Amino acid sequence: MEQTEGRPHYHPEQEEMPFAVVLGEPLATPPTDLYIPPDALEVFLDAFEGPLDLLLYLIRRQNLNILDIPIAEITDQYVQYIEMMNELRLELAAEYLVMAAMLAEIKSRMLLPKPVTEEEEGDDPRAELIRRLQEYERYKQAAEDLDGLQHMTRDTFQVHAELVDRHVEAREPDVVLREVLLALQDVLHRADMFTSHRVEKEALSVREKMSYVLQRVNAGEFIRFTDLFVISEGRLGLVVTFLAILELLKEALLELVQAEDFAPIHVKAKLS
Amino acid sequence: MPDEDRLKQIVEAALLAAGRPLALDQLQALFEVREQPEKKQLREALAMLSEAYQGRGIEVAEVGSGFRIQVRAEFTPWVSKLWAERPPKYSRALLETLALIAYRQPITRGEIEDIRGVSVSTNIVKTLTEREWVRVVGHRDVPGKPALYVTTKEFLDYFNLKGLNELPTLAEIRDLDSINRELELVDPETESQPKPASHESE
Amino acid sequence: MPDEDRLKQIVEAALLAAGRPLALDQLQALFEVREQPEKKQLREALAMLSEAYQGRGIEVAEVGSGFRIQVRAEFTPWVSKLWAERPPKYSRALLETLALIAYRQPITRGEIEDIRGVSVSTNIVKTLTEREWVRVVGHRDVPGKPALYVTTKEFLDYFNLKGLNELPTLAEIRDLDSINRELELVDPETESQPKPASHESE
Repeated sequence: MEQTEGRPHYHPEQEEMPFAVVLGEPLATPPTDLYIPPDALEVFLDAFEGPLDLLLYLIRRQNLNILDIPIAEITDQYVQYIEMMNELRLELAAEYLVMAAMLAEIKSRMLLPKPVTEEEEGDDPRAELIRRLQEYERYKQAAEDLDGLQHMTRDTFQVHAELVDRHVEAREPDVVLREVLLALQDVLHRADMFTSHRVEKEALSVREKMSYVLQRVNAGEFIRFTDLFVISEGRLGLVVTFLAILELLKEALLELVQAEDFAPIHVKAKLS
Repeated sequence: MPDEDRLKQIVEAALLAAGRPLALDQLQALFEVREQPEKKQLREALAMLSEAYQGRGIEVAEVGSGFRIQVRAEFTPWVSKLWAERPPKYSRALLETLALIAYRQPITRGEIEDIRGVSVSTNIVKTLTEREWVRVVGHRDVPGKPALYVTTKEFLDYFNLKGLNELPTLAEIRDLDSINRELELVDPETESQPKPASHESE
Repeated sequence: MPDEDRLKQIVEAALLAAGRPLALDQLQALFEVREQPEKKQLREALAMLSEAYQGRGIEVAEVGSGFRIQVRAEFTPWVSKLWAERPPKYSRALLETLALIAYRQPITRGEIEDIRGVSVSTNIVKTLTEREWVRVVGHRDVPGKPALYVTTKEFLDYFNLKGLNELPTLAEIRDLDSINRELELVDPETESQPKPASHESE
């Protein structure tokens, strides 16, 4: 993201961007002789997110491949920056000093004549540093990518329409059938009804039909017995209806009336 | 000046983003001075917007402090649920009563009490009746003329049953395992009951 | 069940009234149980809505915690004039820390510091936590029990992401072997160096 406003955000690849502003004068690049006006140093340091960031800058500024750092040169530059900041008594995070020490060590190892023999041979002291630089750089990039995503309240906004007359209605409890059945199981345990002869496969459709018949035969009115049967329900349906009527008779909820032999049977509710 | 279409889009975006009524001069102020639309043009844009909202969930309204976009009143019943409180739970006693009415209907309150071994509060019966899950189908012709309760079509609808015979038989309720199996067969829907909107867990 | 048109209107009204993203089950919960639409139908309604918003000031977006209606980015220059204050800018330190948590979660503060080569200020962690972009998901079982940070749905919402897999791809990193090959070297061991935290690329 080439976001430039109001941020001490340093972009190595964008040389024309003021690198620092000193006494009102924009400073496009840090002087190559490393001279930085003291006032700018603090700004300069602020622009970096730690020693890895500073090192990356030193490398990128010279268009160098990260995998091929001229360690001596970079170390010298780095150490000079650090010393200068030390002299100016700028508060310097300890990490910068640790890095300086590490660089100095790598440099000294690089300067040593390569041992002719054994294991030491394969060991480039720069490898670990390179790995860390790469690792840091990818997240530095990821942070910029993140900033480049659409931000809420910066690039887009959640919208909202008014709900006039909004009333919070009390919700009715939700019930899962399972809860009802578990409750029933409890009752059954308590009532010890499992042995009841009423426990039959057909029981529920008969019960349902009983309710249906009761609703049909509203109190007081006679209704033809045959009208209670729904032919389209088929043989099983007829049987269930018949059982329901018998059950209702047994429970004294229905009354059957036949005026004479072979006359139509009428049904009356014994409800009140 | 942005063209008509663009003006309409900007006005829409601004009214919806603001979340409060905007007066015409507040709308004007969104534009650079030299491309500022006249109030007449803004009114036209608002009228176009209003027309575009025909048959939609929202509408443009002019209120004291300007214009705003609001939910059409007819959708309030659904939208209000966004702020609904978490529903209370029914008591065990209520669920037992409901189950007994479902399985033993038509049944009187006294019969329920006989089976449960405790009295059934008037409140429970009232709640179940108000919820339209049970109703009185008549009165048993015995002293006291107790009401006979049955379950309703709403009861079946709520629990997603075609008929009472889709309920597990009493024999099957004997052990929990069979309930679970039965429920997977009969009732895959009701397990995922609506969660109240405002209480999403992480 | 409400018909297609009505479903679309209700979804629109709800998303606009909510002023926050709504997940599909939150939308389902707006309906009575027996008229609840299926998620598939809701998705269809959302797609229709999205289409209806072509050439309009707003759009439907799917983000971490659901669907929301938002201003089309092209209208931001006008809409942002509604607010006097400018949107917050985030420091590089904060963004780098956030990026590390997003890409490497769950991660401890120490691990972030190892990669960034600099300490992470308490303020940054506090800001990220207060914005609800990151949260502690547990503690690593090592001395000091450092907190493990992960990103949240709110993080996804803020950055307009449906999920972490929509994050920009992380730059390639060459592993030590290939670095060493480049350097014409064989052995990657560097025992004389300060041991870095073990953060090989995944």
